[in-house]
Amino acid sequence: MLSVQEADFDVAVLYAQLRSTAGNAGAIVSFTGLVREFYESSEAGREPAVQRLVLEHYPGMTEKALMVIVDEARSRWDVLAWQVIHRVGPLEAGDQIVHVGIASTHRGDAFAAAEFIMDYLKTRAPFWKKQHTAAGAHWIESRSADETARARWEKR
Amino acid sequence: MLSVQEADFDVAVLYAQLRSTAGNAGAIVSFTGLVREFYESSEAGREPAVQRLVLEHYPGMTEKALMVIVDEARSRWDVLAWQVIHRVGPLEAGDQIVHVGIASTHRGDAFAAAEFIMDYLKTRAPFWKKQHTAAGAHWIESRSADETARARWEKR
Amino acid sequence: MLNIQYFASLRETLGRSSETLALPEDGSTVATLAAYLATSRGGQWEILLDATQVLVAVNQTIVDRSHPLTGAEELAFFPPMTGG
Amino acid sequence: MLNIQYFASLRETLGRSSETLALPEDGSTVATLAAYLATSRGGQWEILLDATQVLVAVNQTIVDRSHPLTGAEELAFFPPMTGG
Repeated sequence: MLSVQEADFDVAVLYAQLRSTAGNAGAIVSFTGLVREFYESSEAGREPAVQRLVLEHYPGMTEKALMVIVDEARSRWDVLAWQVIHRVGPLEAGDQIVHVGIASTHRGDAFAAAEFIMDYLKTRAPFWKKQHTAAGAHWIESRSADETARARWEKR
Repeated sequence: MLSVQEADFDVAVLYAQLRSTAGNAGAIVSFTGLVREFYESSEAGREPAVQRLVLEHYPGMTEKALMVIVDEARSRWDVLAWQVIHRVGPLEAGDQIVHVGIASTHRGDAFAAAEFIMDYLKTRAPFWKKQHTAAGAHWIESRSADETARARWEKR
Repeated sequence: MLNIQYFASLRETLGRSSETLALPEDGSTVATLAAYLATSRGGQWEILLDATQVLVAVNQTIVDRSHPLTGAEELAFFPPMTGG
Repeated sequence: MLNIQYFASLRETLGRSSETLALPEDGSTVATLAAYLATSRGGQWEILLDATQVLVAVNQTIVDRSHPLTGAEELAFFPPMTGG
């Protein structure tokens, strides 16, 4: 189940849905990303507190890019059921921003598929964050750590 | 939060607690283990359907062993809040058996800490499963895959 | 015609969110189209030449700069993604 | 006195869940205690000699067979764990 939406999501409902559709799963892994109050800058230490975050995306391509990522995860690991939810629009500190839920026969597959989807989503799905603080607004820059995290999944 | 209990647990309540105590977390990873209907045997393919599973443990040592595992995870990764729940006593197919919840600043730490705790819990915490089927009762044998999963976390 | 979209910081830098454009004569690949836009418009448009700062999708799939164009594509230029 | 506990399949194999025992003369380590129990009782008790099938905890911490005993420990023998 894939959704790009402005509305918040309910992790309890998502877990119940995943469990009920997962058949004979032995493992359910869920990841939820939250908006952090502070963003670290590699140069200047802590930046001003985030008052608002606005998430922009590329409608049409977003869903397509996420499906490519999910399909790759399903081809690599045993995935009995899956969920990817990503919010767009205005968000505040503490808000839920993204959710990935995976049900699998074994735990190793569930962990790997969930982390793989998150690492690719961060660097391969067309989302951009703009941060609004007391000191003004600016676009968040991509982190090289995210690209490093993604690159380790590349097949040699 | 550590609990070894006969009662079922509510993942929705656990997630809400973790989120509210996690401070400025950016990532929440949760793992839930479920009782599978079938257990694979390395020799004989599928075994008879599980009608009931009974989980035995070593009271006193169980909590101690789990705390050692959690403390090691906290020393290796950034863990803002954590939960480990393991059920004992009689369980049926589809029942929830174990839950690990981790809140961290970044997703890599949350995934690693949760998977580390599960891999050690499987092989280093004193729980044993007895399976009751139409064909009789027998103790589940440890899987070498679980020991392999644990061993990869060993520091070289 | 090419349907071109610009996203996020790039949209703000260029002051444009989309445009429709006939494929220029020397625009047979993404690289030559980007070079055409950068040199014909100059100024901020030269950022399009920076392949690490500006990614490109053709028909909603990320492609290399060597990707060929026929002139009937949906094209998008945008900075590295920061979702999740 | 040693307070010894047996768990899971081992408890069923040996037909015993716990016992209290004075440290035998040659029981200065887990290995020598296990050897004492195996040889003095024989039969199913010889399984205690198999260090891959039978793990040992002293005072609720898993130890190697070389772990020393003073005779005042809580000892436990059990098969490899299968929780989670």
